[in-house]
Amino acid sequence: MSDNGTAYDVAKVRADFPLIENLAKGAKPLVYLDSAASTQKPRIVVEALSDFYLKDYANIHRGVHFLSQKATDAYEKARETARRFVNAREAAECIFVRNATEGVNLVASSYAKSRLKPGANIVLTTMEHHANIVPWQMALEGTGAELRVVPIDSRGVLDVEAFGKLVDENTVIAAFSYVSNVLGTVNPVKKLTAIAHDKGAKVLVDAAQAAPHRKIDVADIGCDFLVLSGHKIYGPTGIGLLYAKREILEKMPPYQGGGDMILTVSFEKTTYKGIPDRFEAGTPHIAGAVGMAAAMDYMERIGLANIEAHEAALLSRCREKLAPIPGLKEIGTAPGKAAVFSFTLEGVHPHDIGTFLDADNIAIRAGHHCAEPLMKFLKIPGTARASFGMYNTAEEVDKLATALEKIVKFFA
Amino acid sequence: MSDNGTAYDVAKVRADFPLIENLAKGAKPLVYLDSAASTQKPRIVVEALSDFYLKDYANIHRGVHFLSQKATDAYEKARETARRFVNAREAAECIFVRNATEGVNLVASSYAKSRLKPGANIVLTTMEHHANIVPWQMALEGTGAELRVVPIDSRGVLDVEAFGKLVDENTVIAAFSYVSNVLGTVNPVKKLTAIAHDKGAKVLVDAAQAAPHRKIDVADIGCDFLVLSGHKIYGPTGIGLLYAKREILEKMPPYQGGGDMILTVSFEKTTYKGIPDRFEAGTPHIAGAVGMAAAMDYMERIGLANIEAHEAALLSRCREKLAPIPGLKEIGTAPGKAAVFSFTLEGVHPHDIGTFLDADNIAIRAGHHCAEPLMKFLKIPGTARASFGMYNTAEEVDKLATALEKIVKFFA
Amino acid sequence: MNEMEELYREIILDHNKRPRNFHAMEDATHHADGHNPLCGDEIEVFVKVEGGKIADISFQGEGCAISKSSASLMTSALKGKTLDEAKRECGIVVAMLTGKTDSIPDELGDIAALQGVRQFPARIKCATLSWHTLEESLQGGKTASTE
Amino acid sequence: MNEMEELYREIILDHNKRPRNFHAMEDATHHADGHNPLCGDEIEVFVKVEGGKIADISFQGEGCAISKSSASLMTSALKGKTLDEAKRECGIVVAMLTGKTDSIPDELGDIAALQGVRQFPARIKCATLSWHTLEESLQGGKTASTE
Ligand SMILES: Cc1ncc(COP(=O)(O)O)c(C=O)c1O
Ligand SMILES: Cc1ncc(COP(=O)(O)O)c(C=O)c1O
Repeated sequence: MSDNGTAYDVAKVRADFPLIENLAKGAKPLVYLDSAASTQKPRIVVEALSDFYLKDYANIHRGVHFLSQKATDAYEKARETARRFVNAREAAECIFVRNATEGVNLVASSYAKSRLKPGANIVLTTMEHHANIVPWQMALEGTGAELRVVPIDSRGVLDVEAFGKLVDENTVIAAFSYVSNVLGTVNPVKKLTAIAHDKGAKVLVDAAQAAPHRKIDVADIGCDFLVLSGHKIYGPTGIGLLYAKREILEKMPPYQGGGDMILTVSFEKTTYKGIPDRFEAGTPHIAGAVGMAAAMDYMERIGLANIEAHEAALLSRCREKLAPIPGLKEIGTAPGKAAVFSFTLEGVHPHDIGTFLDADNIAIRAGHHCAEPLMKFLKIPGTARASFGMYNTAEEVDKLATALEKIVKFFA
Repeated sequence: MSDNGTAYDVAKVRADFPLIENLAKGAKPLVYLDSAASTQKPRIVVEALSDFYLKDYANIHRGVHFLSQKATDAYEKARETARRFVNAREAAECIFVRNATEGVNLVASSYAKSRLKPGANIVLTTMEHHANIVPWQMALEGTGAELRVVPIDSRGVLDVEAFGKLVDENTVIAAFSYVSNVLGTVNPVKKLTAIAHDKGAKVLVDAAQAAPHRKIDVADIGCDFLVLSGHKIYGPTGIGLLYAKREILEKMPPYQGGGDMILTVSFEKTTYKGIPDRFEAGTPHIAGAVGMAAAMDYMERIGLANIEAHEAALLSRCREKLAPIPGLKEIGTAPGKAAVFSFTLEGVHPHDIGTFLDADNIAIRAGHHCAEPLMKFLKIPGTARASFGMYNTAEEVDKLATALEKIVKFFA
Repeated sequence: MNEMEELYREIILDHNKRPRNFHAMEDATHHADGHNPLCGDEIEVFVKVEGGKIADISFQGEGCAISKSSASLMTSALKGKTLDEAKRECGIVVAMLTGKTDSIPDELGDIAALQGVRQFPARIKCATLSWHTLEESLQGGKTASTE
Repeated sequence: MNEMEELYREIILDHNKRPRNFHAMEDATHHADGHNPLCGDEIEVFVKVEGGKIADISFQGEGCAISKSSASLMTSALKGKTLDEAKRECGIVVAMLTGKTDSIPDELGDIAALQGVRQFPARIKCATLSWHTLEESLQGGKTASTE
């Protein structure tokens, strides 16, 4: 049942996604199981982009003319939509960035860097995506501060107790993913945030893989920063969101300099605007913000609880159908995990699985999934990963199972 | 005559721009004279975006499946188009960024910052856009290095001799605009580059306002860096180009960290990919690159020489029609200037001009145009600016003249 | 009246051409700079407070017809008022200009001429600039911005 | 043959299951690490050069069927060859794999089984990895001969 009481009809949802519909009708129907890398786009998002460019387009914040006013209104309305989507207190706490990666970089550079002194530390977890590792390493470089890594168990469950010990009074930021892009693990972000706050540490939540699957509520989590990517929530490329608390943002120096973020410029002295403008230098991705807002609206209309329930059913079926396949091992078995299914096949390298499935028109991803430290911990070179979106069906899961059985025979 | 021997037909060009066509047909036909802020989009660019999302979309560089391959091919083909557009030696010298502003920030942060020591200097000009001022100020902060500003004369012509004196052996970078967004001045970028190189300084050319109007040729200019914005060359928002010479890029540390830019990651040590990947962290604006390439293709098909000639004719007519208006003063009278027409009206503030013209459905821009130091030099609070694109017509210029005459009467 | 005549009423045009109290003030007790980054308008407001009253008030700076006439109207209206009255009036005017209230109280007098700005969202900040700057100066602040 | 059988020929599957020369080498004169960041394949190539000839060659590491069999085929083919012959063969194989040439010289022998990869752009780097690593090791062999 959907949020508003109607049954979830995956056929209807699929009809909203032209690429899914059209490629499914081909001679070899495409089965797209790579939504964790990026989601396909509903027609309504693509139309929002076209409509904006063809009817309301102009640069924002600058012109006195009505087109510019219209475009500015659309852009700021998108910010309000983003606010609602993550349940921030005010739109000014929502900064438009290129992607989740840029969000982390902005925080690492403008917030953390100046606070990283010898004795200070940053706390990450073993399961982080490179986007939530490399920016911190770059910020740490040459500071004498320390990187601490919270371990996980063999199921992919975070060691909360160890987290509580690693975070201390010298922790500048604890940064962790809400949902792991490899294991599907859903971390107890609210609890982790409370623990970190108890020690006086700030918290960044990488919600890149959570936002496609569940309601994000920064007020409930209590985190200081949260990042997500538009392209992973059925929106356009080149746009993402950094949420941060007003009182923190206000004290942060700008990240990039340029037009639209300054109050006054002279060669002697330049002063900056308040938030959010200070963090959006130059002409922003106006259409991207509008498109991401359309995607957020769409997800809310379908209902986040519906999406979560539908994907949970797909994950169950996937487990059930794939478990009997000889040599197949599910990687990541945390209770309540999200619809990201990583696995290995004995004697068959993930990359070969990927190629085989592609020949059967099943798109999955194979490799380290930008999580090399996790692979090292798991002592595997990579996994094959089937990841689900709101448009996937039980039949597609069955096709995956059938194809995998063929592969096992081929390499036997 | 166009590059391929057919006459330039502005009516045909207009037909390519749905917003221009549709709004021109309204009860009060829109006259869009704000292309220097951002250009409108031809249908073909919007369709390139839609087609990409609806037919070929997937994340790039990562998947073994055919959609991902198709998307990767489209993205790298866009890079090759960008290479051709600016005449770089190789596609790897073309980095996709958000906009010109981000291009300057990347260079200021990754190239200049580490070289700014006491005694060192950066050379800019009086006519720069904030995008080519603030990033340098941010990089200079706390380094003890110096900012030098090359003067201009009352026409808006750069003092090349002074440039030659201000640039010295301690100059890290000389950064200047190709075309001024306020004055229309076309700077002698090739000559300036040669002068700077003689002193051993590197050169960044801000081509944000040149790229819409004329052929960009980095091989001919010889510059080390060049930036431009997609949204100003009839392309999408959220995408721009940083050109840089391979030998310089190769020595530059990454700007942002994340996925897609690393070779190996471990918590102990991370190594980075070569160019251009090292500078494109996270999922890039794939559709934006494809859309900007479509815009570049379109401009080349119309012919850059044709666009330049058409706009020069519009500028002449503008001068001719506006010169007789009492109290009107053209700001920026450099010989051979581009189709950017700034002016003031005695006794009428630019902002009031903008509102009046808007009431007549003529979209111009009023204010400091993100060039406050230039305004201070000119001792004016701002200008009204009519800027032309390939779709503007002589009749539109005449409408501007008529409307301005009305304003003069109103405020008399 | 067409929309331009509605925005630029006679009173506005008059105050724009002949701004009242348009000068610096040496012995001001309160002073603030106002800045509208959108259009570059810059204004300085000077106030001399004596015995809880605005004994004198003036402004100078660069601005469009709306911001200049708004400042001129403001100084004309507030001279001689008590601080409480002035602050109250600031609140009423800003509420009117930003469309927070529909009614135009009679007490506003000439200032009501600014109401046309409500139809021009891009210009509202021009009209509120001097009022925000005055509020800032009375609070002891140095700069106000309408970004 | 369907495209999968074309890519994963018997010879490939055989070398994947039973890779030849799949071990480290203590007394190697040349050595390099190869890395394919796309799929995470990692390979180490060891070469013992004696009298201008490849006296011994081996590899180890993690990789897909294509990269593993390619390395295995390479070591089998090059053992005993002169350095010039080996370098020439590297060039020929890489040209074949990357589609720079259409012809498959007879001299390639079993290595020709790798040709199916040309239809799979995403996999070409898997097939060329060991060859590039060998080239790297031989180029570095001169300056790193004291290790
Ligand atoms: C000369 C010049 N440089 C740089 C820029 C910055 O462009 P963007 O806002 O697209 O980064 C502009 C845009 O107004 C410009 O006119
Ligand atoms: C958990 C996680 N964090 C961050 C990212 C980075 O996202 P983007 O590439 O859109 O910046 C990803 C994407 O793969 C991810 O899965």
